[in-house]
Amino acid sequence: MITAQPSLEVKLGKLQLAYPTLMGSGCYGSGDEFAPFADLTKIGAVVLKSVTRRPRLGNPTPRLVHTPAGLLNAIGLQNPGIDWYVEREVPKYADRPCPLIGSVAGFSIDDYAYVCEQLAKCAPIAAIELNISCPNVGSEGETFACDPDLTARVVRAARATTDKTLIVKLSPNVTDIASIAREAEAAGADALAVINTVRGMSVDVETWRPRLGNVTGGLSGPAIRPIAVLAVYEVARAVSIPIVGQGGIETATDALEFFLAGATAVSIGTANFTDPRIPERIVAELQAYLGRRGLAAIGDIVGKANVGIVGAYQHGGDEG
Amino acid sequence: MITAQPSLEVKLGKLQLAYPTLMGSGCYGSGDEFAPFADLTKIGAVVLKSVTRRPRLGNPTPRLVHTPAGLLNAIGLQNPGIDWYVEREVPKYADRPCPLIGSVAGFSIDDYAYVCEQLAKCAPIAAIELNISCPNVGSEGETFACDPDLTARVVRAARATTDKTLIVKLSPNVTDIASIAREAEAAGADALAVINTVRGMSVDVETWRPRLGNVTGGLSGPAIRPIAVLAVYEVARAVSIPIVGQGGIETATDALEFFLAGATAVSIGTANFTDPRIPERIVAELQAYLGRRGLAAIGDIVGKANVGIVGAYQHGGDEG
Amino acid sequence: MPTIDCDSRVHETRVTDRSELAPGVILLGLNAPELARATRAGQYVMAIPPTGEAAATALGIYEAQGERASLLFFLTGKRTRELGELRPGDMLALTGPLGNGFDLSSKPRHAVIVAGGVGIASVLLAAQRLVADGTRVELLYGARNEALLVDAQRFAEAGCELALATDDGSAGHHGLITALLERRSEMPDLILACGPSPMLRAVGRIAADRGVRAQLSLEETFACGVGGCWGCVVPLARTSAQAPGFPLESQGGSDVVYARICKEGPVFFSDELKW
Amino acid sequence: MPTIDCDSRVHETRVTDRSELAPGVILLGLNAPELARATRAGQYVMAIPPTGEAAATALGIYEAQGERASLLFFLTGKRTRELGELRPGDMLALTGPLGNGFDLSSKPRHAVIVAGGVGIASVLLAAQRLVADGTRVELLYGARNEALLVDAQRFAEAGCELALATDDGSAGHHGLITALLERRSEMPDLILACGPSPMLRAVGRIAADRGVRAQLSLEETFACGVGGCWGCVVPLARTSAQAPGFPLESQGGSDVVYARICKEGPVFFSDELKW
Ligand SMILES: Cc1cc2nc3c(=O)[nH]c(=O)nc-3n(C[C@H](O)[C@H](O)[C@H](O)COP(=O)(O)OP(=O)(O)OC[C@H]3O[C@@H](n4cnc5c(N)ncnc54)[C@H](O)[C@@H]3O)c2cc1C
Ligand SMILES: Cc1cc2nc3c(=O)[nH]c(=O)nc-3n(C[C@H](O)[C@H](O)[C@H](O)COP(=O)(O)OP(=O)(O)OC[C@H]3O[C@@H](n4cnc5c(N)ncnc54)[C@H](O)[C@@H]3O)c2cc1C
Ligand SMILES: Cc1cc2nc3c(=O)[nH]c(=O)nc-3n(C[C@H](O)[C@H](O)[C@H](O)COP(=O)(O)O)c2cc1C
Ligand SMILES: Cc1cc2nc3c(=O)[nH]c(=O)nc-3n(C[C@H](O)[C@H](O)[C@H](O)COP(=O)(O)O)c2cc1C
Ligand code: FES
Ligand code: FES
Repeated sequence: MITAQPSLEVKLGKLQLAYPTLMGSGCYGSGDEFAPFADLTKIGAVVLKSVTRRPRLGNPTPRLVHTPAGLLNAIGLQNPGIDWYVEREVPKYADRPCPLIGSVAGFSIDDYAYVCEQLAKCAPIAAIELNISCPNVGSEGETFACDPDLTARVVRAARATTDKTLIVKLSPNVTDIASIAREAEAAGADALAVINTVRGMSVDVETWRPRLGNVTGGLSGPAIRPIAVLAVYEVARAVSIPIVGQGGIETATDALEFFLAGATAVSIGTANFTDPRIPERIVAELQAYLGRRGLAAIGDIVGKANVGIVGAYQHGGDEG
Repeated sequence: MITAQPSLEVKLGKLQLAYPTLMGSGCYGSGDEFAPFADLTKIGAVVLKSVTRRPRLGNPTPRLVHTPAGLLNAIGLQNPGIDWYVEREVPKYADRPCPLIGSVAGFSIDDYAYVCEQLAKCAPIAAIELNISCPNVGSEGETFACDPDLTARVVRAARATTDKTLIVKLSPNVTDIASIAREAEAAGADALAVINTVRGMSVDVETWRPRLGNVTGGLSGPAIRPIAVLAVYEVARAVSIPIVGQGGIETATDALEFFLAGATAVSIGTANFTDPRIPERIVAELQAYLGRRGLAAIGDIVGKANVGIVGAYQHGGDEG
Repeated sequence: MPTIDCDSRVHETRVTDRSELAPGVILLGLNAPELARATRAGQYVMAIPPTGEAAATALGIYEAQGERASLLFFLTGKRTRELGELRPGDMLALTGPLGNGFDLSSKPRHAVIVAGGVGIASVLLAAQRLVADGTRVELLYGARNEALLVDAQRFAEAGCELALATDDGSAGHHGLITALLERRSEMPDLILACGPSPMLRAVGRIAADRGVRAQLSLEETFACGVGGCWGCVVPLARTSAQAPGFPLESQGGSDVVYARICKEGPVFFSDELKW
Repeated sequence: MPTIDCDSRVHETRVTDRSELAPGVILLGLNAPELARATRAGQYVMAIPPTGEAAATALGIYEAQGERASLLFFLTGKRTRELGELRPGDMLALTGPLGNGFDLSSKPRHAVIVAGGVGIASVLLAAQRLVADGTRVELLYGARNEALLVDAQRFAEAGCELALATDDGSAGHHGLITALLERRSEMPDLILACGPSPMLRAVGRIAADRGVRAQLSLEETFACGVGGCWGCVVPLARTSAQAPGFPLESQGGSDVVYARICKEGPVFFSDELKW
């Protein structure tokens, strides 16, 4: 009997994707940059670099530091500002072979709303991701995703501007990510991106200077994967909207950890800097994995990490 | 001219240490286990495995998972309880060639106070570390270090039981570690240990089960070093008591990052599982580093990470 | 097991020879005279990663004679792959010998050793020692396929009787090696086993059914390898002589205690395990 | 530099030869016909880590002729050490050629190339091309010591005039290589330079003092290497022709704009850099 290829299609709000693999914001340009090295038709969607209301020069250099199994970055949201972006950049994106998701960053609720509104009008923009968790801007940029009330307010404001799928990107730099997730869901988010980078720092012991021009930065890559898997697991238990899991995914095995923990889709960022063929490889391997297990669709494994008996011997509690 | 060896001596509260290198709680047994492989006279102090009021069986297995540049653990504070510990374990520690620091964990303020009081009476215990940040116990264990008010109360209670140096160990799993640090200082801590492990999780994609018997665990090792360096940097700006920096230290270069970020001493945990000769090597290399730079003492570099000009070109802000 | 009081330390060894016994199975010979001298059957080392990256790896001591010790391992992940890159002349630092090996003090007439897959790495010394002591030794050796029944000849040369099994039937019994133990009419005086947990559980169950006990060499992810972190535990009956030094009543209200595989083990009596 | 519109892609190459030109300096020959054909002087590749661990590494394309391309690199850290482990027969995947190389279109009569340390890896193709076009080429080559003046002979054979400098005086001028540029009475038509930032800054300053511009090949930590992450930037004058496509007024109130070294560079005109 010939069975159909297992389906990798997923839905985030209204957005239907052929593959459950997004390319992380800030890590994949607008897709074009990677087109010589990767087959963009095998990509779920590209999340574009975050854009702000006004143009931003970005952070002083250096902006990148390699760390064990990780990458620290402090780009500082360098971008031409939403007006130029909508007028001159977005039109170039019309023919991309995969959906594009716009990413919005800001410093006030008004900023977010304004940028969302402009972006939502653009035909090439299939959905909007609200980056309320960028750790690389010295001001209140980070605090939105660190405060339940601010999260609720900024998501409500963005929601009011568009019917397109709205993904809210959460920060791991909080005491209780589940409570922030609940606020975002209640305020109208269609999906949650979990997680943005983890705050970090590195010091050059020869010059005694921080290695990043911005002093602090955001840690990504395999180093943070266990942190991200747990965040997805906790958020999945707190909300019922889909989750885009991310943080250190390099292989189908890594991606599967996120699906099992509760992610509907995953996002690949830093791994593209190791090898641009990784996203395509992950898609092929996910398909093979599902086929091997006789599963019809990737959705069949979402959230199935089984918290039952792990070892053979189990005891109830250990309050001693 | 013959110059003296640079001094590596440091002081934590009343506790004078010959070397600024502690062995992390739970990673070095009571020192004895590593004695065949390491020269304990070249160690600042061993922080003993955390002990609780009542005996604890610990978490179900597996308890350890290797992750990229990291280790996830969920031991669950297996220990015989303070009474047995004081009566039967501590007496064996009398002849250790380096100072021992007792570590106290608990589930209520009373527990902490009781265990501190018992431990403080023991002669072989040179100082006490308050582990209010163990991520591997399902209950409120973690919440102490995640809540400024609980932190203040538990530290005050512990402080009241002893004049010995009291080190309070903070959790990175919080939105604002500096505010917790300030509470601990105000409540009477003599020093702060920064950081305990970062919460994480891993899923076995073949069995669909969490890889840890406890589901979630604490991430340590080089993967978390940038997170730890930043935590030390932020805490150092918030308090004036000494900091014991820790998280992924494997080399003298790694240790120097922490000193420059503001740590008075450092702690080495997971690296002992890579090579038990690492602590001695770090001490030798720290001495060489200070000598090469003509510095008299390790204290000369504490907190000297210079947030001045990094690249040649700098701009003021980037609010755009 | 009775605690072995051995001269454990860090050894700087030099790789003398390396062979790939099967695809992905490496035998690494080391010049390690002090380690070889101190080692008893069933002990292991922690191999310190040559690049300094990642944790040390627990590996059984396969051979130990004269100046030479050897390690036999499967290339399963980052750490063993890195060790597999070593070539003759390269240095490898090890801590060991560690753990309590097999208890061979009973001078048995007849011993059966059950080895599954890489478990073979931990039983050669025991087989050699038993044969030398005049014991009749049968090796029941199972693997996924014939190619992975590595170095079986070596055991024959050492004087063992061999019975093989493969999952795919490419050599010996087609099925589990434990079937060969199960179908025996008589049990030997001594049963030793090393291999994957399901195999060890089966050996323990068969032994229990037949009213004997087996010595099982266990595996678990290790961190310190020296009893310092309590990461590698296995539950034992409260009453076990192998339980760690704490009083039974101190381990909570439970009917088990957790013992460290690295320290109280890696060899445990099958009837004391509660897993 | 004018953007080079080249056939950049992922190449699966095979290592053909490997030599250690000096302690810690590796020359790796590759069978890479398509890469060799597409490459222009001053371009680079991103070498994909063979183990899949860590990020790709930016490396200049040293040689490119016929079927062969080569990489010349220093073993500085994890990634280059891993590449240094490759042996003839091993595979290495690369993306490239990337970036805009040197602008050699002016057909100069006389060119000076200043190379510091590993900067030598990015200038051989330019030297060869210039000599072939009839340009008189002088190579000013500096390193820490004589041993690290790797492959200087190669440039002599290619038809360059050589002037050397070492930090320790073990060969050539005792001191900085830029001293040899500074003390010249006349400036050439073309100055190319690749090396550590302080050297490049000095070349830029000397060129400015003498009323000329130099082409500087810059280095910075890369992540994507293809213009996708904005991690590798350098500040340029607002007025630079090499500034990225955004309008000047969009880059904030500042008098500089950040250009990507990987995309707008790695070669920049010295008088446009504000660093
Ligand atoms: C006392 C003792 C003695 C031992 N003796 C030997 C011996 O003699 N020879 C020998 O070969 N081994 C032996 N082992 C086992 C050996 O220590 C382990 O196999 C070793 O830790 C492997 O390390 P690694 O980094 O190569 O593999 P790891 O990366 O640790 O992987 C080991 C296995 O775990 C699984 N795994 C790990 N990570 C993942 C992941 N992210 N996703 C999916 N699966 C994963 C894989 O199935 C893999 O096969 C012994 C263990 C003990 C405790
Ligand atoms: C366009 C371009 C072309 C290049 N061409 C070449 C070339 O042809 N040949 C060549 O050899 N290189 C070249 N480089 C440089 C090369 O890409 C880098 O040196 C490379 O990234 C080194 O990687 P690594 O992992 O080996 O070293 P890394 O670990 O990245 O270290 C590189 C250097 O950074 C410092 N460093 C990094 N981490 C630390 C730390 N934790 N503590 C202290 N110091 C640290 C060290 O001083 C070390 O020498 C080029 C770079 C660019 C951008
Ligand atoms: C260089 C770099 C730039 C990034 N820029 C953005 C950004 O502009 N907006 C955003 O929401 N996330 C940004 N991120 C975060 C990634 O989209 C992603 O969430 C994070 O890196 C974790 O995934 P990874 O480990 O797969 O990279 C950036 C990450 C990196 C490494
Ligand atoms: C196996 C293991 C057990 C630990 N047990 C304790 C503990 O009982 N009490 C405690 O305060 N910290 C404990 N820790 C945390 C370490 O002391 C240390 O703070 C942390 O691992 C970060 O440092 P490292 O990266 O050098 O290991 C444990 C860590 C590990 C890896
Ligand atoms: S591995 Fe640490 S106690 Fe066994
Ligand atoms: S390295 Fe990514 S833009 Fe240059």
